[in-house]
Parts: sequence; structure tokens; C-alpha cells
Amino acid sequence: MNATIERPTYFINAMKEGLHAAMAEDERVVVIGEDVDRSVIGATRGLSADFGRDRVRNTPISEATFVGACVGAAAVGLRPVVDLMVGSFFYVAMDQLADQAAKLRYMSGGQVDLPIVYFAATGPSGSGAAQHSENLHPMLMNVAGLKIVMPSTPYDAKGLMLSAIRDPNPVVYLQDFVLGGTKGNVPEAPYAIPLGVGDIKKHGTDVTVVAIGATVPKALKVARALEKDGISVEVLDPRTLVPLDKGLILESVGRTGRLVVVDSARLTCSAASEITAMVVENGFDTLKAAPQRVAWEDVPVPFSPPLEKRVLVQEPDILNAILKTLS
Amino acid sequence: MNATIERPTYFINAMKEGLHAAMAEDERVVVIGEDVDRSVIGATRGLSADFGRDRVRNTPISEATFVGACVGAAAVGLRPVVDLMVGSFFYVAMDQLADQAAKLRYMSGGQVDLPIVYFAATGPSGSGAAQHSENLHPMLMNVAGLKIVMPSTPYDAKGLMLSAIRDPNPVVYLQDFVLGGTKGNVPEAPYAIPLGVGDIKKHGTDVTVVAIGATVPKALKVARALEKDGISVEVLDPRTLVPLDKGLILESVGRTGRLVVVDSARLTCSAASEITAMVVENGFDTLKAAPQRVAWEDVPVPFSPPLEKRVLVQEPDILNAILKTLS
Amino acid sequence: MTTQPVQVENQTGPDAAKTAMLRTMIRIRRFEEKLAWLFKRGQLPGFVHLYLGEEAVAVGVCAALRPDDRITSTHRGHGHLIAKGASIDKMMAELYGRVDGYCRGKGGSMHIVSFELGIMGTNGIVGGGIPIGTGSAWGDKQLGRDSVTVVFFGDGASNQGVFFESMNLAAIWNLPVVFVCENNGYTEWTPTHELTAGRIVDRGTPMGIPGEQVDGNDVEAMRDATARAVARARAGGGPTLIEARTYRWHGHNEGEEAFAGDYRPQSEQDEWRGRDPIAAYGRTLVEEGVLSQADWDAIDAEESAGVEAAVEFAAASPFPDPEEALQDLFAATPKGSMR
Amino acid sequence: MTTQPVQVENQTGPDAAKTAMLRTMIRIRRFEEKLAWLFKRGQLPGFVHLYLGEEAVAVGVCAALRPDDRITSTHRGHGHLIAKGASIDKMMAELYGRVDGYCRGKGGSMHIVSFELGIMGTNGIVGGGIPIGTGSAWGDKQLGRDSVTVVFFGDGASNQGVFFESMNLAAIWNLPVVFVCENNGYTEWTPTHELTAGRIVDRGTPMGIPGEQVDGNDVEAMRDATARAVARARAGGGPTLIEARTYRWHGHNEGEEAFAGDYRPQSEQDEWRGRDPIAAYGRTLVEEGVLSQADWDAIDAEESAGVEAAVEFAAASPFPDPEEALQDLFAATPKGSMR
Ligand SMILES: Cc1ncc(C[n+]2csc(CCOP(=O)(O)OP(=O)(O)O)c2C)c(N)n1
Ligand SMILES: Cc1ncc(C[n+]2csc(CCOP(=O)(O)OP(=O)(O)O)c2C)c(N)n1
Ligand SMILES: [Mg+2]
Ligand SMILES: [Mg+2]
Repeated sequence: MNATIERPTYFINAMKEGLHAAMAEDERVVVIGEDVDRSVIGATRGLSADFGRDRVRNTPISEATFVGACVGAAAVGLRPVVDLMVGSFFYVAMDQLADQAAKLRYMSGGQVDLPIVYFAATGPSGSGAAQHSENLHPMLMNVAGLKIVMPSTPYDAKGLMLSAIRDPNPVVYLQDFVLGGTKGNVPEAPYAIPLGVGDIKKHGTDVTVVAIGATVPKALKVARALEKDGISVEVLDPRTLVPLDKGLILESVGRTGRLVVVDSARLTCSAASEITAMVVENGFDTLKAAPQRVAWEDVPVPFSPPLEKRVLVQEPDILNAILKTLS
Repeated sequence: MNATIERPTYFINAMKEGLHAAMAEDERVVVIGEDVDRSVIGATRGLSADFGRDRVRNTPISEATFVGACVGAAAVGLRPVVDLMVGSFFYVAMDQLADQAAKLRYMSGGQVDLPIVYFAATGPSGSGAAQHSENLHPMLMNVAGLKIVMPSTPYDAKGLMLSAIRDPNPVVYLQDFVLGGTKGNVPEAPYAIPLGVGDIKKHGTDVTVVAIGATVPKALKVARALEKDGISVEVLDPRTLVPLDKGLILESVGRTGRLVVVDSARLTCSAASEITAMVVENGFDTLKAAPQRVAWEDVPVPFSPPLEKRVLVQEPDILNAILKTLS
Repeated sequence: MTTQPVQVENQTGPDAAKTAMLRTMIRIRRFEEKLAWLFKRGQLPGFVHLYLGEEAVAVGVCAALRPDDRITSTHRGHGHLIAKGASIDKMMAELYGRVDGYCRGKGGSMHIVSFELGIMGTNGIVGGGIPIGTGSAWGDKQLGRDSVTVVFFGDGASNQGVFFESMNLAAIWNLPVVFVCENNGYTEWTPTHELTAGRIVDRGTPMGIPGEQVDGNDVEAMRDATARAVARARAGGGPTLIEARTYRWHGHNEGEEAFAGDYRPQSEQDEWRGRDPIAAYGRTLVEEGVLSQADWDAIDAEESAGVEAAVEFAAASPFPDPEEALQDLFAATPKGSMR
Repeated sequence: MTTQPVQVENQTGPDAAKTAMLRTMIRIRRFEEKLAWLFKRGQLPGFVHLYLGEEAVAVGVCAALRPDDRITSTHRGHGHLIAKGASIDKMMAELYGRVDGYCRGKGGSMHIVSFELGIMGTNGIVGGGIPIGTGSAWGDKQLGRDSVTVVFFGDGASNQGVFFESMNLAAIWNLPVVFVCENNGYTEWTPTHELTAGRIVDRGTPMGIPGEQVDGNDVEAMRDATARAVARARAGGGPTLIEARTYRWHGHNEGEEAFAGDYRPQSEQDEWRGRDPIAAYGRTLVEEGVLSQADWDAIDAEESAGVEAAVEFAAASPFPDPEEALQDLFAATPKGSMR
């Protein structure tokens, strides 16, 4: 599934390329959010030059209202893409997101499509502290009615953005903050990666590591290091959390017999917990050892670098979890 | 842990007795919320007659603000108890709950106590439909910084209410809607049940059923029915989800070797997923069979009775899950 | 079958429109009375909030709308929907949880939706519909249409932050939206003035949004005020706030007697019942010679029959297959690009 | 060690108070300039939003407060904290993420808290502090104290729903709270008038909340307006809204040059720099004979030295033990009953 073309591109620009392609192919696609014209994170920077201020609109700081306004706008035929800037800000708009956008189609008996993309840079960014470091994918996974995308490479970021915008449903697209400045090869022409299809980032035979977002490169690094010790680690990136590619995960664990799930979120009720439970429920007999979850400590993300480091997922944590399944 | 006294009391009145005792013992305890004087659900009905309108205050429909106002009020020494009426309405106040109330103590380096209780009637009530049937305990468990109480009996409801109000931390107290009108024996004198201590509602040896809130009586019914077939089911009620009595759960599964977790919430990232993952991670070798989760289908709760029934947890679902662990 | 407005003999133009407003108010009245009756007999699942006494607001407002205009509604939304042209058959079937309901039984009273009629949904969350209606106004404008959205909400909802946020957004983006606050004097069981500072009609003034207080029991006054606001919005003049002063005859929800006690003075209730918007308008039309008392009676009889028919329709409709519960969460496949 | 305000010789009463205001503004100025310097050199983790140019707002407001009055602050909060009496040593240590910081390194710039000084916290969520400050005003009132809370927020925050909700709650509960909007003309990189309908100062009017627009670069005007509002609140007269017109000299956040481009006309920036609140006030005090130019220079030198000392203090403070990350989530044991 990965690009072979040599065109190193920043993750954030890959997102923008997906967005650009969607805006070019469908004039109903509009982008709104706070300061999207200048774009502090960068995914919308410069779009207004190509598509005009009418399709790239700055909003007041009224998250609940502009998240909800997209529900009405999408119902009448617009295809809004919303930059929430920082994942934590979803909290301010939670009713409109979880109780309106996610539910209106279902409650109406399927009368309407709601093609909306809500995206944000999420997760820790390096001393962003408690209110700018949240990853809300675990809670949003519980909502039902929101598709959730969380890519780990520039290639996936572009293809999933296009699919998210083309999708007729509300999609939450989470850009793990620290990945924004990473680089990878990305074809210039638009392409779509289907939602709900995971990707094995590295094949292996001894243990399956399911890793999410920014933990994927960490898991890969650990996996490559272990190769030298003769331990063959498979690294599986679900890429979308809703729909979740359960088949791929179960198939992989069926082969390796061992599972580690790495999540960039607080442990309790995390995606790591969900995937672990799903696997043991459906693949218990294939498991040779206790599955291991690697996630944040159950506290807000502290500011000070050594404290933050203590709370978040570090490579040795992944390593130890892998070794535990093998011991 | 259960009362032996003969004093049948409605669940909702048991809550009120706990609240009443707390208001009587500490004049800093105040109750606010929409129409708390009349109280549609009932836990605050009549309190203003005993404690005055100054300590029982109706609020405007401004959930974000009155949830947040309690943070400031608690920081300066008040002990607010907030009736959110219906669990779904937490969404409207999510930033103030999850990003302010839950985090302020931690962010401040432990400078202040925030003794606040947020309570609501939650979960399905019988065709309450999508926006009045949510159970938010899974998302709130992920937040860190909120204690979460979800009692299943009038006895627990009273004792946990008193503890929740005495606790120096923000506590979310969830009254499963359908339990409000159930009856059980409750001593008249105030008593406190510590947060973080689960309760085995029925002892058994073949399988541990961890059940939450309104699923506890359902699980007990199934357990009693199975008794006749010679199957001995242990029903464990965690009573509080944060802190979670992991020791009691692991000890029980250690004895029975089998686990079913029943949750009144959508399956994905539910408390059922969390407890399942926690057990397999820590007690994998004691498990004789794949643990089973029983929870709602991953959709909003529909209105029409047969649809609602299809989505929610029914007794046969619990029965089948138990039998699956035994097959 | 739903009774279609039958024309009073020889009526045309303005007279027909007046008769139609009277008829629609009567339809709402009979529909809601029937719901009260059904609720007491345990025939309706879930919560029911009735609109009795407030009929002139919805009917006056919607009389000023085109079919392609839109509304968002509230927990007390049946009147809005009927006024916007909803079939009471399909509404009743929805309230019964049946498959022929607007939402195939998934929605119920607080989530009735009919997108093809411009009904963007009642809402279980107080204030929840305000951003959504602001958004449909934005969407229509952005897509080059001249449709207007009316956002209905209560006095209680006027204390939700999204109301102010939405007014601000509508003002700066100059959106074709009319905010209609139905001030019935109570937020559940608490008098509005205990919870709500100042006059609601003034709340848009700082943002440059004109406000108009209207007698919500006067259907023509409501229609006229709405018509002015809609014309303004359609012409690109931006949002308006209308505060309709009215009163609900029934409780906040059916069944409130169990706990609510006496929270409204009898004299107040009597006074407002004396200002029945339907009786007043019927009398006016008879006096104006628009219709005769016999016409009025006939309309009432037709509408009463229509409501009975709706009950029959609903009762005859089957419950949805339980497996339908697992459908409609997501639309199936991406539709691909526009071109 | 923090420089304690050293009295200019022979000063008493009002003159001393004026000098203290000048000194505090200078302290903020030097502190913030140092932060800009440190940020550029990569010495500060996380985000930094500077208050340079807005010093008169915080200092004027806090000059009208008692030690037992309280404030809630914003992402741009250093000035508020210093004005409310925070130690720049402990602030700098917090910004360095060190154990001697106010929050032992857990909070950082956007979450500095000092409850004992009545500093209820800066806030990373725009508008997030508004309900909290409304709540501390309620708590104090309910507990029979006569403390007042000042809620600081920006023009951008004035579009968050909680602002209106909180004004409404403060109005109906008659709370001792003063809402101080710092209108610096920009919401991040967008001019305020593009996002914000009407005048912010008028936004409380419909709720009966008096509003006053004040020159935010005039420290005495800010102090006097606040004093009036605080006196009113303390006497049970309820909330006030003050809109301070000011300007930030630096970017929205340090480092914005990377993407923000030119979004403010140079002439506008020059004009506002010409209206430097510190230079203006210093000149006034010299003209009034409150202090001499030499006094002023001495104060500035002291404060500059104080900031250097704060940096030394912070740099010398150790990082917290990583295991502290797992502490402070919950207070340990219930304190039991009051009696
Ligand atoms: C966010 C939210 N809070 C509270 C409720 C409960 N509730 C339902 S209706 C209502 C009162 C609404 O009052 P108003 O807006 O005046 O409308 P009315 O019922 O008078 O028509 C309340 C508090 C709710 N549904 N949603
Ligand atoms: C809820 C929320 N939305 C967006 C942001 C990002 N953000 C931080 S500061 C800011 C602008 C605030 O403008 P204003 O209130 O005028 O304060 P100023 O920065 O001008 O002092 C924004 C949008 C945030 N922190 N919180
Ligand atoms: Mg009302
Ligand atoms: Mg500003």
C-alpha cells in the first residue's frame, strides 16, 4: 500500500494535498475554522489563494456553533471540512459532535447524508500541557456515528483525507500533532485510501503490535531493533479506528499468537483496551500469552518535559510489552 | 455489605437520603441544577423545604456554565452538588467537566481540593430515544480526574451518595434511570460506602459476571435461573468505575476462571472493554475460556420499543455469554 | 389519510390563506389533544411535550415561509412540523414507534425529521437545533439558493450559549436565518424571569440583530412579523430575532402532575386560556366574513376526523423489524466526486 | 529572589500606589521581554503568549482589588498574575517546568495557579475561565464573604457561549463578578471586527449588566473603572462588564512569524507602540512630581535585575522527579464532615 515514488513530503502538506484535491474536484467542499486562512498547524495554509475566501472561512471562537452549523449545512448539500485546530477543543463542541452530528442520520431513519470532516491536530506536542494534549479518539469511538481516521504516514494522510471528504458521513480526522513535521513519499496525483482498511507497516511472525497514530513510528523503531535479536515483530496500523479493520487484526494475531496494542491516549477505556478486548473475545484460543496494552498513564498530560515523558508512551515501554508477551 | 434492616425504600429516595444527610452535616453543601426544587427525576425533591432556597438553587439551561461555576465555587470552599437531570446533557458541559473540573487540581500541582458531585439519571428509560438515553461513563472513565459512581441498589445509592459528597474530588454519580423506581432495604441513619470498593452481589464458583448499574439486577436474575441448572454464577458489582476495584475482580476471576462483563453502554471502548482488557492483561493464565462482553449495539438508542430492545442488553444476551464461557 | 385543507366554497387568495391558517391551528390543537388522551392511556412510548395554546406561533411563522424554506425545532415541536406541512399520519406513526413514521420509528417525538419538507428536526437537547438551523441557512446561502431557515427555540433555550454564538455567526456572515423564541413564560417549572436576565428580544441588539416582540397568540401578527424578517433575510439583510409571547396550556410534559405541583397561578392559566389563539382567530374570520360559523365547524370536524384517521394509520402500521435497529448509522458508499 | 516593590523615598499614600503601578507594569514588561528572548533561544518548553503592550489593563484592574479578591485568567495571563502579586521567581520556574514553579511544573504558562493569591488559574481553553470565575464569585457570596472575582478574557473569547451564559447567571444571582474583556483588536490573526458582531461592551446590556469601555493603555482609567465595578459588586450591586481597548505588541504566540505573515498594518503597530502605557504613565508621574526620572530609572533597573534573578532562580531549580507525574490527580482522603 505504500508509495514507491520518490517525493518526500511533509505530513501536514500531504493532508493539504488531499484537501486541495477534494476542493478542486467538488466545489461544494468548503473549509472553515479559526484562522484557517493562515492556519497555525498548516493543513489549510494557502488554500484561500486557490479557492477564495468564500470557500475558506475564518470562524469566531464558537466551536459548538460552527461544529453544529456544519450539520445543517451538510444536510442541505454543502460538504464542510472543519479545522478544530487542537483536538482538546472538541470538548467545547461535544454535544454538537456526539449528540447531533453523530446521531442525526440514524435518528432520521437514514433520510440524509452528512458529509462533514472534522479535523484537528491532536495529542501531545511537547509541553503543550493538559489542555492542549488530549487525544479524544477513545471517547469518540464510543459515540457511534462518527468515522475516525488517524493516519501515521504522509502517504496515508493524503489518501485518507480525500476519502474522508468524499465519505457521506461525519468523519473525525485526527492528525497526531508530532507527526505534522514528519516526511514520507507521497504521489502528486490524488488517490484515495478506503476507510476501514488497516495496513501492515512491517511484517513479522512472533508478535503483532497494533499501533495507532504517532505510536506507529515508535513501534517500527522498536521492531527493527528487535530484528537484530531475532525477534520478528509485525506492526499493524489500523489507520481508521471506526470502522476498525478487525479482520486484519485477528488474522495477524492468528498468525503470531501474541498481541501488544499501543495507543497514544490514557489507558482506561482506550482504543488499546477496545482492541485487546475484541481480540481476546474473538481470538482467545490463538493467543499464546497475555496481550499487553501500552498507553498513557491515567493522568492529564503534565507540562514539564520529564513529567510529560513519564506519562506518555516511550519506546522502552513498547519494547518491554513485546518482551513480556514472549517470556 | 447489604442491609439486613427491613425498610424498603425507593432507589431515588435513597439517593435523596444520602443527599439530605450530607446537607445536614455540612452547611457548605449546596444543590443546584435545572428545576431542582421540583426535580423531575426526584433525588432533590423537597430538599428546599428543609434547607432553603439559598442552598437549593434552580439554574438556567446553561450546563457548561453551571458545571464550570462549581469548579470556582468548590475551589473557594463550597461543596456543590449538581443535578444534570439526564446523563446526555453532560455533552453540553463536556469542556468544563473533562478539561476544567477534572484537570484543575492536577494542573495546579495539587493546590486545591474540588469537592463537587455531578449527578444525573442516565441510560435508557424506555423510548427516551437517542438524545436522552446515553451512558457516558465510558468516556468519563477515559478522562482521569473524575471519580465515577454507578450504584445498582438503593442501599449502595445512599451510602455512595454520602461518600461522593464527602469526597474532596469531583465525582460523577450516575443513577441508571430505570433503577430509580426500584426498591430495597435502606437503613435510616446515614452511612458511607467507600468509593473504590466493589461488592459481590451473589457468590458463585463457575463464572464471574461483572455487571454495572442497571445490568446488575438482570445479571442476578440470569444467575439465579442458572443455579437450577447447576451453574454457579458470581455477580460482581464494581459500584464505582473510578476508582475501580481491580483487586476484587481479579480475585474473583482467579477463582472462577471465567469472565463475562455486562455494561449498559455501547460496546466499543466501553467499561466492559476496559475490564476485559484489564483482566486478560493481569490474569490471563487464570482464564479457562475467552471472556465475553455484553453491551449495547454500536448505534444511538432508537425510539421504537422493539428497536430499543434490539440494541440494549437483554437477559438472554447475558445468559448466552455465560454459556459461551462454559462451552 | 391526512385531511388535505379543503377549500371553503368560493374562497380565493388572502381569504383562503386565512382559512388555511385557522385550519392548521385546529389540526395542531386536535392532534395534541389526542396525544394527551393517548398518553394518559399509556399508548405513547417516551416523553411528550405538547404545544396546546401556542398554535398561532408555529402557524403564523410557517405561513410566511416557502416550501423550500427550512425550520429547526425543539422538544415541543409537533406544532412546528404540522405548520410546515408534515403529514399527521406519518407523525403519529412515528410517535407510535411504527415503521411508517417519518423516521421509521427511530426518532420519536424529539427527533422527527423530514428533510424533504425542510424540517431539519425536532431536538432533544435544549438549544441543540440553533446551530444546525444557522448552518442550513449558511449552506443554502453558500450554495446560491435564496431559502431562509427559521430556528424555533424556547425562552429556556435563550440561556444556552449556542444561541448567542449562533446569533453572532449569523450576524457576521449575514445569514438568512430568523430566530423565533417562543417565550411561554416557563422553563420547565420555573418562571422565565427567575432564570433569564432582561428581555430576550433585546439579546441580539448588541450584535446588530433587529428584535421584535410579537403577540404569539395572534396568528396574523406572527405571520406578518415573520414575513418582514424572511423578506429581509431573503434579500440579503441578515438575521432577525422574534420573541413570541405565548403560553402553554398543558404541563411541561404530559404526566408532570406526579411531581410538579402547582407552579402556575390559576388566574394566569385562566387568563391565557381566555386568549385562545384559535377561538380568537375563528371569531375574527367569521366577523370579517371570510367564513361562516358552519364552515369553521366543518373544518374542525374534518380535522378531528383527520386526527382519528392518523391514529388508525399509526395503529395499523407495523413495528419495524428489530434488525432495522442496526441500519442507518452510516450512509453506505462514498458518492465519489461531483464531476 | 523576587524584587519587592522598594518605596521611592518619602512617598506615601496615593503617590506610593501610583509608583507601585508603574513598577508592576515595568515588571511585566521586563518579564515578558525576557520570555521572548528565552523563547527565541529555545529555553522555554511549550507555547508562550505575551502580554507586552497590554500591561496597563492587568495592573489597573488589580490595583483596585484586595488580596482576598480573585481573578481568572487566560492563555495570555502572565501580566494578570504578576499584577495580582505572583512571584516572578515561581512563575519563571513554572515556565521552565521546574519543581519550584507554582504548579511544581505540572501546569506551565497556560495553567499557572496560585489559590492563596486568589489566582484561580490561567487557562488553555478560550473562555474556559469565565464560568470558573463566575463560580468563585458565587462561592464567596454563598459563604458570606465579600470578595469579588475579576474574570479576564479576550475579544475572541467574547464569542464563546459561556461568556453570555455566565453573564446571565451572574445577573440573575447578582454575583460579585467583574468581566474584563481585553480587546486587543485581534483573535489570533484575524481582526476582531471580522468575527465579532457589534461592540463587546454592549453585550451585557440586554441582561441589565452595565458596560464601560475604557482606554486599556491608561492604567489609572483602568483602575478607576475597576474600582467602581468592584465597589458595586462588593456592595451587592452585581456584575459589570468592562471592555479595555488595547493592543498586543508581539505576535499571538511567540514564533508566529513562521506562518502568520503580515496581518497587521505597520502604521497600526506604530501607532499603538506610540501609546506605550508604561512610557506614558512614567512621564505623567514625573510631570506630576510623584517621582523623578532617576527614580523611574532605578525602578526599571531593579525590575530588570529582578527578572534576571527569576531566571537564575528558575534555572537553579531542579526538574520534578518523574514519579511526581503520577501524583496530585485526586486529593487523598475525604475530609469527613464539617462538624
Ligand atoms: C441541554 C438540555 N438541558 C436540559 C434539558 C431538559 N429540558 C427539556 S425541555 C426544558 C425546558 C425548556 O424550556 P424552554 O426552552 O422555555 O421551552 P418550553 O419547554 O417552554 O417550550 C428542559 C430544561 C434538555 N432537554 N436539554
Ligand atoms: C476553545 C478554544 N478554541 C481555540 C483556541 C485557540 N486559541 C488560543 S488563543 C486564541 C485567540 C484568543 O483571542 P482573544 O480572546 O482575543 O485573546 P488574545 O489572544 O487576543 O489575548 C485562540 C483561537 C483555544 N485555546 N481554545
Ligand atoms: Mg418556555
Ligand atoms: Mg484578542
